[in-house]
Amino acid sequence: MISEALVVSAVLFVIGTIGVLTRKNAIVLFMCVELMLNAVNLSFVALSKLHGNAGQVFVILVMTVAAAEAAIGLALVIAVFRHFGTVDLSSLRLLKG
Amino acid sequence: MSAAVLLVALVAWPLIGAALIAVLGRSGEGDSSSGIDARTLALGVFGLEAVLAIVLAVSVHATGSAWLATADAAWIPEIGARFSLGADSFALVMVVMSALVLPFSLLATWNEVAKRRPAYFACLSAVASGLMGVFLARDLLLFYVAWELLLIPMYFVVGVWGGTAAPRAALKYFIVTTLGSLLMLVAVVYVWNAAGGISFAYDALAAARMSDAAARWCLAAFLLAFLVKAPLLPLHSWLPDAQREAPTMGALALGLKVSTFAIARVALPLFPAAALAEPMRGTIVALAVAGIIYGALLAVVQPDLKRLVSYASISHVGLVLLALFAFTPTGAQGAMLLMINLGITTSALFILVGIVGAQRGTFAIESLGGVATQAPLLATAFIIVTMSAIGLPATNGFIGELLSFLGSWRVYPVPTLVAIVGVVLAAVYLLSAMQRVVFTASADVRPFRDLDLRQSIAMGAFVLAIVWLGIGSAPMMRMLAPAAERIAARQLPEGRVNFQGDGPVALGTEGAR
Amino acid sequence: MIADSTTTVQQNALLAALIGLPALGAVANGALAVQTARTRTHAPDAPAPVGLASMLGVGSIAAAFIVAVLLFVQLTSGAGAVTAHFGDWLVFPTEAGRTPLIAWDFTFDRLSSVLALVITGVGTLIHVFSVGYMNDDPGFARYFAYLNLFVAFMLVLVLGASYPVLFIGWEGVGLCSYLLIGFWFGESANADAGRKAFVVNRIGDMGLIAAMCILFTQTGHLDFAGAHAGLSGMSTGLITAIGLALLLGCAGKSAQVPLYLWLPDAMAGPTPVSALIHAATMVTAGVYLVVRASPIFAASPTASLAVALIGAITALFAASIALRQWDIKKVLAYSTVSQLGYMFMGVGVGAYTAGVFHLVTHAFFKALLFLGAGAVIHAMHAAYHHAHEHGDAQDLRNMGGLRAAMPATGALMWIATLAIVGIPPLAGFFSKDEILVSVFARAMGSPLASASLMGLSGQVVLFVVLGFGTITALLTAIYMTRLALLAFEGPGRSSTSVQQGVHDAHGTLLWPLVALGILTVAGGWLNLPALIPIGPVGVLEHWLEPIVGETTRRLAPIAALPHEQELWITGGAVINAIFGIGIALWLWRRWAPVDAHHATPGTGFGGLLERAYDVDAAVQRGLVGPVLAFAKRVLWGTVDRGVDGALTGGGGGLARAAQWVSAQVQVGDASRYVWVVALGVLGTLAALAWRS
Amino acid sequence: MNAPNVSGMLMLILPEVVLSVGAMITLLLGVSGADAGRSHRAAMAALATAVVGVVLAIGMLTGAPLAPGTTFIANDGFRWTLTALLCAGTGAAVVLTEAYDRRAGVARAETPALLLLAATGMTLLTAARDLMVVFLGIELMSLATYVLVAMHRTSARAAEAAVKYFLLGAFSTAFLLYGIALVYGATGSMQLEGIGSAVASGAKLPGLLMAGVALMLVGLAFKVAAAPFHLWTPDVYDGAPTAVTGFMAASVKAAAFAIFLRITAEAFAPLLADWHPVLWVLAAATMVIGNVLALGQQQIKRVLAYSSIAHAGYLLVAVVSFSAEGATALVFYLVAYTLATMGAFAVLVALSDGTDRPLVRQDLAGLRERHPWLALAFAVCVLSMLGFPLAGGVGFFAKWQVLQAALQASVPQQTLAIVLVLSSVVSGGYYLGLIAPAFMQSPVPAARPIPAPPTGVRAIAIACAVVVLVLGVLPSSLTRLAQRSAPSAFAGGPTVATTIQP
Repeated sequence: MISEALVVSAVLFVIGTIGVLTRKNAIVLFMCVELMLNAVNLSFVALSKLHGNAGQVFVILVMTVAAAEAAIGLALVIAVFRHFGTVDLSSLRLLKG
Repeated sequence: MSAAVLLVALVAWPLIGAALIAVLGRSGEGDSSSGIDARTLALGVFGLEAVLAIVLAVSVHATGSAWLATADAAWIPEIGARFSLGADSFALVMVVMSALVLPFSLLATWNEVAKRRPAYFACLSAVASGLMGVFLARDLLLFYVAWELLLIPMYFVVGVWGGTAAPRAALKYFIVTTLGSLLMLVAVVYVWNAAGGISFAYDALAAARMSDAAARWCLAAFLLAFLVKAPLLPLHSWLPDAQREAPTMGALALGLKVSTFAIARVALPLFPAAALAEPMRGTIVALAVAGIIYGALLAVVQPDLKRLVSYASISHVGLVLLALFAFTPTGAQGAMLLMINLGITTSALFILVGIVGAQRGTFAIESLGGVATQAPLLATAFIIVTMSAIGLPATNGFIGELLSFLGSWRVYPVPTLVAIVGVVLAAVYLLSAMQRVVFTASADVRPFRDLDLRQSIAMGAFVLAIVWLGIGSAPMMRMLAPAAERIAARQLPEGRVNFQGDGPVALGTEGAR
Repeated sequence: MIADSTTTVQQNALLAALIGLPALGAVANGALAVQTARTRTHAPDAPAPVGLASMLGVGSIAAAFIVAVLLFVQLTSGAGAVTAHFGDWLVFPTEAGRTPLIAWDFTFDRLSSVLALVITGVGTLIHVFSVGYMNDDPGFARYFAYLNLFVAFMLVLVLGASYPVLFIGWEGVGLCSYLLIGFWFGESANADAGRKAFVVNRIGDMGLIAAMCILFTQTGHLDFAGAHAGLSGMSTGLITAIGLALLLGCAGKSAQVPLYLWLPDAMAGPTPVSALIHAATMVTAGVYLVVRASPIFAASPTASLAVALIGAITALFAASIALRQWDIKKVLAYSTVSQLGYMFMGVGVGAYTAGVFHLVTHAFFKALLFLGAGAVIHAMHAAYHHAHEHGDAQDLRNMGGLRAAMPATGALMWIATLAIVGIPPLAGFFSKDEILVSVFARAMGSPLASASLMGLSGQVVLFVVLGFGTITALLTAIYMTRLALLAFEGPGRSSTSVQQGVHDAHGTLLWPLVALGILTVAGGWLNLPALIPIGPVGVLEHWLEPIVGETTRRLAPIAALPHEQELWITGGAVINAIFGIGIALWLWRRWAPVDAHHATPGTGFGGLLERAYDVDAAVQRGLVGPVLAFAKRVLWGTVDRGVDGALTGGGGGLARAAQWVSAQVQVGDASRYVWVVALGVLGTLAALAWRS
Repeated sequence: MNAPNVSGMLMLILPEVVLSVGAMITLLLGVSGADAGRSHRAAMAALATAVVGVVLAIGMLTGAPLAPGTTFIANDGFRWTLTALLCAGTGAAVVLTEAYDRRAGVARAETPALLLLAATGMTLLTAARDLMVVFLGIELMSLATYVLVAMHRTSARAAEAAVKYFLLGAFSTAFLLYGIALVYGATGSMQLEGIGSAVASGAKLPGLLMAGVALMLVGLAFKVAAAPFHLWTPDVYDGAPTAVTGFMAASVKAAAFAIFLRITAEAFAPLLADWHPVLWVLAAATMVIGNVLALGQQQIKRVLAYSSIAHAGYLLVAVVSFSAEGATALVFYLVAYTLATMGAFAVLVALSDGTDRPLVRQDLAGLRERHPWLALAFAVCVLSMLGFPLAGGVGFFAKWQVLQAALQASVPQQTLAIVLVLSSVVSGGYYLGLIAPAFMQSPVPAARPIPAPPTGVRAIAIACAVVVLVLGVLPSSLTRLAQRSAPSAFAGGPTVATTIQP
């Protein structure tokens, strides 16, 4: 049961990673990162079955942090949109070289 | 004053002086701010330094022991570094020579630098401190710090007060020498670690247990640092550029033979066995000899007077290295004398070249001329200094050359022969240059100013040194002899006298055979 | 080295004065010269301090001569050699731990006494001559400063008791020669000639340094006594090497083939300089050194043969060139080279006394010839100046018939000419004859004849030397007679106004010539051969016996030469000389030259001789030019700037490469950066997976 | 697990409490009172808080012998030294950001508050011995920094930098988190100590553990900007407000290294042989890439960004050496590096004209004539980064410590040492490229007049330079401090490192 959960978690994590790698839209990218975080959460939950409840506590922590992260991230995306009129990451090329 | 106080003062005073000059100095005529003329201040700083050096020289007695004077204090106990200074006879002579060259050079170049004089002389003063540190350090970390201390102020001297291409030349100087010194830093750490990581004293480090390979690599790192700065072919190309661009005092400070001193003082004693190992020793000798000819040939075809002097000094360094790496007492003595005398002669040459160039606004040999008819004192000084650089007997330039030849012939006859050829070439380029500068009617209608009083005093001192050391340096040589024997003795395999394998040369006692 | 116990304080002081007086004169005149030049920067026409300068200059040398005579008298009175110790010079350790010294030791022995007397004696005469000759020169004081300095260094050379001290004088006279050749540096050719002299001499000096290196390495000594004592244990090969190295040095200083090139050019200096330095004293230093180092040469017949052969080649070669020179000083210059070759022949075959003898007589008559030529040039120059004409005052083609205008000079020049040609009983006859006889005697059987040089048997070499010497004597007779005829006899070839302007010298320009003329006539009495006992026989030989007697005997003939053979050679030489004079007269009557303006350069072999076999041009094209081009194009242009370019270009290239790389990687697109991160993750995972 | 009482616990996290409370007060000050002075008052409050943090940390260091910490909060010299350093850095950053923002006309109270919050996260990182605390600290620090980068709302460059930083940061945090999860799964512990002992006794799931270690290393490497995880650094440093860049380059990096060292020392020590090659490669690559790529840059901030990457490489050498000496070197180096970086950035802040136009080398031209003391301070700090003795002050001894650690490691790291010095030679090129225009060129007239730099900024620049110089002559005190500050995990000597294969 645990190993299945871990596999699912790993698959989810990889899906999220692939999303990050292939998408250019900042919001979508961020969503993919969130997916990765949640994939980890799944692992934690599964592992706490093995090792006690520390993992579950961690999940709560991660969710809290992710929420804060989301707030900041979305605010930053808005700021970018204001300046660039787009949230396509490949269009953000003021800083390079 | 005790010797220890003098040693510390020799190193510390120029740094204090640098601060004094920077804070109190005034740029000179055009500067309305309050303060003392920076040149006067600098003269005071250098002058006191020279006095300190002379007092030290007079107060110690050549007892034959390795260290004539020492000073020692805790510095960084955590890693065993000490503020430890010491002078043997060789270091002492180098200290006196450098400390005397500086104030007289300042006198001779009194008006050369016009902008930002306080900073200029502060930098030079810091250089002086670095020089003294290198000569007097008895602690490898202190030595390293002093060695690097030379670099930054010199970088500024070349870059800020140099000619149009100066920043580039200064950068090249910095990068090339840093390359060497940072690799040396690794070796310093390595040796220190191998010796237990508790002391940087030369003697303690020399006793470090290291594998042969490690010792060779470390020696290579040390030598690289020193040879880059010496400079040895093919690492030399920064020197002509830097000396060409630098103001006179900078150029001559670059020409003081710090690096070859460091080889004799630091690199060889630390790794006595590795220094004998081939192929390193042979490579250095080969490069040194190649450098003698190469520097000379390049000097022959140089259209620029200042570069010519620079290439000449590259040629001379080759001889110093050849004599040093022969590891014979005679050769070591010759190398030491060369270092001392080249410091004097090259400095004097740079000063004269600076005086001539400043008046004509160019260093192009083709455009110079007319000194002999219009400036007899300058011409006389020029002739005498040139003769010293050529190595005319009875000038200081000769004694070192002769002993170097005598000392290295035993071990390296063929390279020595090639080196002797370099002596011929020295006459070619220096006489050609002198002829062009001194013995031609000037195409320039502007009258040539002769040496003024300050310059006359300075050049008088240099000429005096050239002649006196050429004929009367026996006391100094007697003093240096134990140091020369130490340098060579460390390098000699136990019980062997002759390296060539054709049996020891039986010199016997006085008068035998 | 400790001073000889027999040397008294007074002798020490005399020796110090001998060297010190000219040196002080040099310093004083130098100060005077600087002072004059500085005054002249304000007042360009300020006169030279002729009186004071000549007093200092001549006075110091004359005083030195007196000191030399005093020392000489002491020496003749039976006192041993005077060795003065003026402190230590070089102190250094060696392998054995012993600390050798090279001391300021000077020896006034029988050999150096001869040289010192010649140097100061002839030197005084030439200094006196210079007072008149250089009278109008603005650099009068500077001239005497150099000249005095030269004498001081020359004395150091001959008095020094060790090779390094000798070397001081050796190079010091080179310096003075350099300064004096280029004395009129306003013309760059003069300064170039000076530099050439110095550089060529330095090539020779390499040999001297190398010889010192070997000697020191092998014996641990560099003083003459110690080093020569140490020879006994050395292999002949090493001794030969030392000898050959010394020969290189001597060939440089004494203008032997192939290093003779500088001497003809050295005529660019003032004529008294040519007389003193480039005829009488400095150029004979090589001969002196061979004699001084005779223990080395005596121990190596091969090296001695090389000396003799080089001397013979030089003698013949230079004499042939002298045949077709038009510049009066050039003729004399090549003549000097040739006569130096003669001296080398003498000392090469181990006839050291003969070499020194010829050195001395040559100093007399060649100084006379040069000073006479100087007087002629001075007169011609003044005449041209007076007549407002431009012409070469040194070209023989512009002269002719001068004896009428300058009877005293002409007569003295004729005496000197006959002396060098070898007409008895003038000085040159005896000294040249002795050399030829010595060569012949040794060729007939001696250690030299049984040795070999480069595979040639010594006997062959010696006969070649003898042959060359004989031909040279013939050629000498021809070109010297030609010179005298062209200059003094026949009709004048310059314009009438010039001819009328020529007057005989007087005062300081004349009486040194007279003195030299007397010496030229009487000099032969110094060392009369037993064959012609018109006075005390072999004075010089006896005098030098303690110095070179032993070494001479080591190379001496196995059997003494029968008297009749010696007579044949002597007679033959005289006939040879007279024959040469005859040829010259015959030629002179057939081909009277035209004046320099209308002359055309010679063609064919004559032209080649006129251009001195084109050796200068060949050296320039074949050696100097290529080396300079190599240094300039390859070393400077390609290698040095290449290394530098690689360094700075490498730095710049690295910066550019860095810029390019970061432009490729740091594209600004974060959606690409994530790929790099992902690849890094994969790499790290792979690395750790591989580890476990 | 020992369970200290509540007041003991509070004492252990007192600096964090102080900093976070200070942040709140700062915010409150920022929204109250008249508009003109409130941002300034807020900054002052933040500065005071930072100073209190420094004082507290020093008090802990110099006071009674440290009680053992808990299994999740350390109470050792390492923590307090770095806490003091980070609080000092934060204080400096407060002053610099205030001056910078004021010049740009965007001074607000949020900036100092965010700095304090970031500082809270950073100080937590110095203390964290539990992966949960690690995560909390990292996120607290990172989230605050994301916002700080974007604080200049009128600047498109800042916005771009912030969003890049944020997305890449979040991405890498995901890896770190996953790594934590896997390590937790393999060892059953969140505490570094527990992980360590579990690993030492042989992990039950080696594959899981290795993957976890790998992912955690990646996450940490990203935070310290080790190559090839450095790509964000030049862009973000370039776009962020200059003062914030300084804060990131100095303090954020220091905090990341603090936790990097503690995790490797306490949790992963038994696996040294496994991760050592990875970090070795990272260190070498980071040094070379940072130094070489910096050569090609024209903009000063990008040069310093690459330079900070190179320094991360040097610091990684200290980590790789994995010994008490290495830890000492790390602490020593962080102090020296923070001083030099803050000093240099203070000068850049003084030179900025209030727009977000990037500074190029030409902007430094003639600095010596305009502001001689700032020019000197700048030169000293830059030379210190170069590791030059005396003129570069303590920077030399920092390099010395790293080299010493590398060569004294149980398996000496000569190759890394040589890579270090050779890449340092390259760094001479760009460091002098910064100094040369300041001293060897004449000033070019600025497009916009640059007002005189505020006293605070000057004071920071000069103070940093002076401390650098003084420590450069007398490094003993700092050396002793750094020696005392090695994490207790190394107390047992270098035995942990014996498993490295050369």
